[in-house]
Formats: sequence, C-alpha cells, structure tokens
Amino acid sequence: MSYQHAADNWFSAIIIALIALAVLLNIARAKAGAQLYIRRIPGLDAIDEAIGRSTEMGRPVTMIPGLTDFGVVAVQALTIFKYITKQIAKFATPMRLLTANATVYAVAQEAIQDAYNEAGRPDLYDPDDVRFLSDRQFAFASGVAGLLQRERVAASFMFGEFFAESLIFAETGNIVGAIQIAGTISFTQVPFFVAACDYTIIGDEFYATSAYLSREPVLLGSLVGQDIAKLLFVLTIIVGLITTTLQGKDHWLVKLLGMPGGWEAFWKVISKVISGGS
Amino acid sequence: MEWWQNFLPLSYERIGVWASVICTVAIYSILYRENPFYRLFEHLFIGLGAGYSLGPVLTDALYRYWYAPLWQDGYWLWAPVVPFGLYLYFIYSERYGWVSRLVIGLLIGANAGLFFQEFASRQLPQLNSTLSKPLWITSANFDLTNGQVLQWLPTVINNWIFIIFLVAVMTYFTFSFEHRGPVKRVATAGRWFLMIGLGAMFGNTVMARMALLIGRIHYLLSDWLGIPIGGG
Amino acid sequence: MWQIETGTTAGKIYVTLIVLAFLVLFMGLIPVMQVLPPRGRRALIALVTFFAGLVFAAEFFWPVNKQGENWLTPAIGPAQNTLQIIAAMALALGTYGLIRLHLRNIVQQRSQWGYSVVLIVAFVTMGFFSVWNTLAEKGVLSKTVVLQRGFGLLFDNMLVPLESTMFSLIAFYIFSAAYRAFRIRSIEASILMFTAMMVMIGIVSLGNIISYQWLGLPVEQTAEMEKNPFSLRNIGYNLALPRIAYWILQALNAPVQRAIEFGVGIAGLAMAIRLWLSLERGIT
Amino acid sequence: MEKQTIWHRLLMIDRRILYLILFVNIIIFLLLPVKVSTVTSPPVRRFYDTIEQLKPGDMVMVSSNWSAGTIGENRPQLEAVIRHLMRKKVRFTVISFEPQARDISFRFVSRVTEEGGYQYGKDWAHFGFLPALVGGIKGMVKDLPATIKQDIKGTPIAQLPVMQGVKTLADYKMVIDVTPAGTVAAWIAYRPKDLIVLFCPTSVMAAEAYTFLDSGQVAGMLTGAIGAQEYEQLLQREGLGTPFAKAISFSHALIILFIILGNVALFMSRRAQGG
Repeated sequence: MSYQHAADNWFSAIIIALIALAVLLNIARAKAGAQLYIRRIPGLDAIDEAIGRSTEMGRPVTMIPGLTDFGVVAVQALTIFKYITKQIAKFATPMRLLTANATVYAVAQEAIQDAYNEAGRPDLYDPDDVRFLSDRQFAFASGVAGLLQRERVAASFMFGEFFAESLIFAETGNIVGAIQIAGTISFTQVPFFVAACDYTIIGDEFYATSAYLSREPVLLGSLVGQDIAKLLFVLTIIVGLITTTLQGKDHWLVKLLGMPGGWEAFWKVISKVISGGS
Repeated sequence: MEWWQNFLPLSYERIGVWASVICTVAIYSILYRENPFYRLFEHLFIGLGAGYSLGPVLTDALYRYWYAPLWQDGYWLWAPVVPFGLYLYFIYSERYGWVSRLVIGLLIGANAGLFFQEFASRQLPQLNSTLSKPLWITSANFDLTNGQVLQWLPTVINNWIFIIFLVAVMTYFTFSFEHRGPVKRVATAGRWFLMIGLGAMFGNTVMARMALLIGRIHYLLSDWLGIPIGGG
Repeated sequence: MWQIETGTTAGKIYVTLIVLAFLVLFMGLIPVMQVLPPRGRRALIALVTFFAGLVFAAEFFWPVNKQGENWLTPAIGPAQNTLQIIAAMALALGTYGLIRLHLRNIVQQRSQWGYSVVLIVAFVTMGFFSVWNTLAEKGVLSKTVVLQRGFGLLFDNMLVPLESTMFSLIAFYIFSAAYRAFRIRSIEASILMFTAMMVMIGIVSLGNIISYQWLGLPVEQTAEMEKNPFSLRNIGYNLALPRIAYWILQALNAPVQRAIEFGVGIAGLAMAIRLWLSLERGIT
Repeated sequence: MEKQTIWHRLLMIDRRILYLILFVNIIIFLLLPVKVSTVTSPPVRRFYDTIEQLKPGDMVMVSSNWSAGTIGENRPQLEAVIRHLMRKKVRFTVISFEPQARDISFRFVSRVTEEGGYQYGKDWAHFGFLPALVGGIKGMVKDLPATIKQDIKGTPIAQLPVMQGVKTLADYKMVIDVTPAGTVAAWIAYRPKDLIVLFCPTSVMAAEAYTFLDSGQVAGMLTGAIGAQEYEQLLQREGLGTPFAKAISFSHALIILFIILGNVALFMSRRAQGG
C-alpha cells in the first residue's frame, strides 16, 4: 500500500501531471496579466482592526513566524508581516519580529527594512527589532513569553508553522491583554489558536491571505490551480463511488484509481479486449 | 538509616534527584510570574540543549557519513560534500550571504523532488479508500444471502456522512470563486464540520498534556519524596 | 579508481590533502562567483535547486524493471547520504547562530549578559560530555566514571527534567484556555466545545465507569446484535460514552482530517513544483 | 447584588488559582487508591493482533523519535511494545531521527531488554541518530547496510548477528513508530510496499491519524498514555500506565466541571445584568 515509483500505479503520474498542468497554466495566465479572482478572507478585516487598535494604544506589535523553516511558508508569513509593518509605520508604532530560524531571521531583516522604505519611513527601521531568539523549541517559547510580558504588547500576530509551543504564545498574549491574530498551516495547533486568539486563519486560508495581500501572480495562479486540483479529486471520488456502489470495490476501475498495484487488473482487461478483438 | 539520610542529597543518586527537582521548580515558577530564577534555568536549558546536539550531529552523522567513508574506506569522492556545506555558514555575511542559498537551494530542491513520491504514497491510497465506500446496499458489496439488509445500514449511513463531511470541508477551502448561494451554505457547514475535527483534536491534546504533567508530579512524589505509587 | 588504500599513513594523508584541496577550491570559488550579477546568482541557485530535485523526481517517474528499479535507482543511496551530511550541517547552523548571538551579548556587555555566560558555560560543558559519550560508545575513547556520572547528571538530571517540565507547562495553559474560551457564544465555539468534551470523557476510564458500571450498558457486541443493529441492546451498546467518542473520532473526525490531508497534499504538491522550478519570488 | 459578584468573580478568576487546583487535583488522584479499568479501543486491539501474528525471528524496526518532552506518553508505549516484541521472540532494531531520542531510547531499551534476557547484537541493535528522515528511509529501502553503515557502538552492521539475512527494509515485517511528531507520514510514504506501519503517537497526533487508520495505511495505534494502559491490560502486566490513566481521568473530569461552571457563571451574570 505504498508507492516506490510512479510505475506502481500510473494513475499517480497522471493526476500529478494534471495538477502540475493546472498550477503552471494558471501561473502563466496570471503572469500574462489575467486578473485572477481570490475571495477576500474574513481574517483580513481582523488584521486591519488589530493594527488600528495597537496604533491607538501606542504599545508594540509582535510578529512571530513560529518555528517555520526557511521556505515557502516563511516567505508567505513575511509577506503578511511586511503588510502589517507598512501599516503601522505610518503611525510610528514600535514592532518586534521574533524568529527561531537563522535563515528566516536573515530574510526577515531585509523584508522589514524594505517595508519601512516602502512606507516612506526608513528612519524608523531598527535592526534590533528583528530578533533571533533560539532554534530550540521551548527555549524560543520561553523567550517569546518573557518578551510579551515585559513589553506588554498590544497586538500579537502569529503566522507560519507552529507546534506545541503555540499555546504558550497565545496564553501569554492573553495574559497581557493583546489582540491576537493567528494563521497557521499546522492543523494540530489550530484548536488552541481558535480557543485563545481573537481570530484564526486556518490551513489553506493562510496561503490565500498572503496571495490576496501581495497580489503575486505566482501565488494567485497556484491557488486557482489548487482549486482545480480539488475539483479533480472530487470528480475522481464521484466516479469511483458510483463504480463501487454498482460494481463492488474489487472492480478494476476502482483499483485503477490510486490503489498501488491496481494497474495490473487494468492491463488484464486491456489484453483481454485486444485478444478478444483479434 | 534515618529517613532524612535517604532524602537529602548525600549520594550521587540523590544529588541527581535534587538537581531534577530544582530544575522542575524553577520552570514552574513562571506560572506565578516571570522571574530571574526562571530566566537562569531557561538559559541553562538552552545551553544544555545546544551542547547536547553536538554529540549526535558530529558523531552519528558527520563521522558516520563523511569521516568514516573518507579516512577509513578511502572513497575520496565524498571529500567535496562538507566544504560545499560550509557555504551555509556564510549566512550572516552581508557580502557573501547569498552563497548559503546554494546549499539551501540544494536542500529545498531535493525535498521538492522527493515530494512526488510522498504525494502519491500518502494521498492516493486515501483517495482510493474514499472512493471504495459503497453508498447503497447492493449485492456487489454486501452479503445479502440471508436477506440481512438492515445489518448493513449503519455502514452505508457512515459512508454517506464520510463523503458529505469530506466534500463540505473541501469546499470551505476553495478560494478562486465567491462563496454564494448554495455553495456558501455548503462551505458554512464545512466550517462547522471542521470544528468537530478540531474539537476532537483538542480533546485528545488535553489528554497528552495532562499525561506529561502527571509524569512530572509522579517524579516529584515517588522519586523525590519516596511515596510509593503504582499498581493502583 | 574511486577508492584509495587508507590502511597506511600515506593513504590517510593523501585523503586529507584531497579534502583540503576541495576546501581551498570551494572557498576560492566564492570570489569568482561574486562577480556574477544578481540575476546570474539567482540562476545559479535555481540550477542547483532544479538538479537536486531532478534526481529524485526522475527516479520516481521513470519506468522500472521487474526488480522495481530503473537506471537512476543506484544513485539514490549516495544522494541520500549526501543529504544526511548537509542536513546535519544545517542542524548545526542553528547552534552556530545561537552561540554567536550570546557571545556577542557577552562581548558587548548588553543588558543581562550574565545569563549569556550561563548559557555558554552550559553549552561547552554539555558539548564536551556529549561528544565524549558518543565517541566512547563507538570505542574511540574510553568510558570512565567521570564520563558516566558527568553525562548522566547533565542529561538525565538536568536536560531531561528541564525539557519535560517545560512541555508539561502547557497542561496548565490548556486548562485555563479551556475554562476561558469554551463558552456557549457562537455555533462554532459550541460545536468545538461539545466535541472536545465528548472526546475527553469517552477516551478515559471515566467514560467506562459511567457507561458500564453506573448505567450497565453492554460491553461487548455479539454477532446477534451485529445482525440487528436497531435492536435496543445494540443501540445501548453504541450509546456508551467510549463508543460515542470512538464514533466521533472515526466517523466524523476522519473525513475532516482527510479533507485537510487532501488540501495540504495538493498545496504541498503545488508548492513543490513552484520551488523546484524556482518560480517563487523571495526564496532565491 | 451579592449573587452577581460571585458569578462575576468566578468568570474573572485568577488563572493562578486554576493552576493550583489542577496541581492539587492530580496529586490527590495519583495517591488515592481507587482502581479504574478500561475497555480496549479498536485501534489498540488491531495493534495487539498485528504484533501477535509475528513469528519468532521476524524483523521489526522500532522508530523511536521522542525526547524528554513527551516522556510521560511515549515511554509507557515504548516499554509495552518492547515487552510484547520480546514475548514474541522477534528480532528488532531501533532507530532515531531526533538527536535526543537517540540516547533516551538506547538507555531505556537497553534496560528493558536486559530484564527480558535479550542480548545486544544478537537479538536487537540500535542504529543511532540519522539527521534526514526521508533520506534515511529511502536509503534503507534501497540498501540498508550502506545507509546505516554502523550501529550505535560503531560496529559495521553487516557483522551483527541480528542483521543476518537483512539487506533492505523490505526484509522487515513491520515498523513501529513511537513519536511525538509527524514522522509517521514519511514511513507511510516511503516504506517498501508490504511493510506494516504501527503507530504510537502522543494523543495530540492521534486525531489526525484516524484517516490513515480508515485507509489501512496505519494498521494499529496506541493513543498516548491511555493507549499504553489499554495495552498493558492486554499484556496482563501493570506498569506506569495504570496510575497515570487514573489521574488523567480525573483531570479530564475537573476540566469538564470547570467548563460547565464557566458557562453557568456566564449565563447567571448575564441574567443578573439583564434583570
């Protein structure tokens, strides 16, 4: 019940090719200037609201990308943080960005400096506002908890990948009375964010948020492609369900659709058809 | 021997137990408020953790995969790997920082290339398991020789629930069109179903966290204070 | 040709020289690569990324023979060992960053630099014992009482309790979070709360006691009950708290998890393609 | 007026009081000599039955990836599993993809196997720590000795008696992943076709795994400390799982009680305000 090669069931190669095609075509469309639609995520309003309140209070804003390794998730989290920084730069609200990964730290410094430049306030950028605390999970968590308490932050934004430490951030933020918005692709941590934060952006909504904010054609195109892939999955399921219900789950078509080694039964049918025909 | 001789840190074993207890108390002190005692042990913890990882990383990984093949077996082609990996450590240099991206690019590329197998192996058997759920009591799937139609009804109902939940939650996670009319209703239902999954996770997690806390308290009671626990 | 006799001292020196030569070569390449314009650098990184992925992708998609292998399969082993080495060096990078940060704290005498001293001392001591310990296991160094007691004290009696205590803190937080957040305010919050409570009761012994000892519901399902699922006895069997919790986990939770899994898998595949082809801005 | 303040106070209760209540509650129920029993849940039963089908001399891979943080859940699981494997007289090897797990599992399994009369090298072996998870599994599928090279003690693994006749991961019957993290997904995805996967997650990871149980990608599962307790009952030996399970039961009861209390308080204070 596992795949070592695509040859274990060629359906895998077919569906991967179709998804890749859907994603790449839509990226190409978006790059060519097609206006791709992405619906507005309700969490976005919550972000703006939290920014507004923290500027009123004048207390710092923290942004935490969690334990995210350097990669797509980190870059998209930084896209959102850049947006937030640009908003608060207008009112000179202080900010802290706390990272647990050396590479993310290096990239975050560039991104935040860019954000201040784009907002027209390069004077406000202080390299010390972006910090690398520790790459050890709980050491990082206790560092963040300490900082949240000492500086009594007004708003805390958590975007990226999170693990068990999520609740430490969220509860500490709650103790100091911060508005908290979290967005994570780590589903295990979503229940705690839902319980302890003011608004939670769940799973794929995270990608949609950064795509919506950045209007980056690669992200938009990819999201549209992913929707097509989901449709493809549902269609496959419907075809399979009808076959199963009518013909039983040992039917060759059912095995063909994704069961490792399921292609063999199909070859038999094909050879039967060929030999029967000739 | 008096009880206090067994209790106080007078032997190597008891010194160890007392050290553990001090560490435990120091960390729990943050529950009251942030304090210097806690901060001291926090830094001790970070230092110990970082220091510990040197052993496994150097010996189990670099010694096994690089030093031994080179200096013991003489496969000289392994020689460039570590010099190339050293590019990573330029990451803090403003001028040469970009060369670290070469190594990171290698890791990212390899993971991306590997993902095709993971996608096939992880998602497709699940897809197959989903679409082989019969939605009606037909003789193709069920043994109806004794006319036991009712017997299979719960299975079929559960299959319907499975499919409805699956499709509703998948609908909720679509973004390229506006959720309106019936789609909006399905998506809203999907969000509610999602809450069931999250609630189940929450319930399970409570158990996980309690088990860990109980483990610590058990240590304090049995190892430190010497109260026998167990057997129930 | 690919192997050097290392039984002799000369062979060992020979290998060392080769490693040093590569070190000089790679370091010497940096100023050369530095002349590349930013676009050229990005192209170089994209090239490395693409070929690293190509080895694994091609090996997966290429048709295989009866043994389940293709012409690229022999390359997988060495490629994996290379990844082990690079991954280990990436792990050590975090440690490097941490130590660099705290050494700077000490040198510049930033506020609270005393804690950084504690951290560095702990790091050096533990690092010393940890490397000694792993080498002693392999028989390279000898195992002494100092090693066993020193490593034992630092590992079993400090690192282990510190980490497990840190983790167990979450138990307290989860209690206060549940108390504060689980209020009947909206439909969503109520569903979350109700499911969590049913699972919490059903998966522990408490659910057993209530259902089987107090209410006296049937514990086992007999073949007779299976045949008549709507008999009173079978309904009673399924109304036991552990059965309800299991049903929630297995019939309601599983499809939700699968929908999540599909979403994550498709997003991951799209992401893998973007990364492999270096389409993503900001990464390279 | 008086009533309103009580409900209000309950809503605004200081979290430190909650912490203290939880702490005391656990101490009481750890010490209190009441006995609680459990019924084996289906995933645990499947786990047990799968191991029961092993024959003496079969090879099993134990992937132990937990460190001190989750000791309360993963240690009872690992102990129960190792004891069952020894009872079935199968050979097994342990591997870790987490640096700390390496020493914890090596020390712990050494102790348990010593009690059970298992000999290192002959009946079991430890492969140490591997930094790359997917790389490790894929490498072992192709060629196990070339990937692992040497065991934790530095012996080339081809020289270990326990490794007789083992060339790739496909020569193993099953893998048992004892883990607090997402390692099982890699085992599911990259294992050889017929390798059975058994899963011992912390309870946090358990809810996610039900989709794999449904599709058969995971053959059985022990959920956290409770799973270990149910397993101990099946093995008819009492370990740490049993008193732990009791304390877990009553801490759950406490939390549920407080959730209900919180809702009543909210309702009452609202009514008082409204009236």
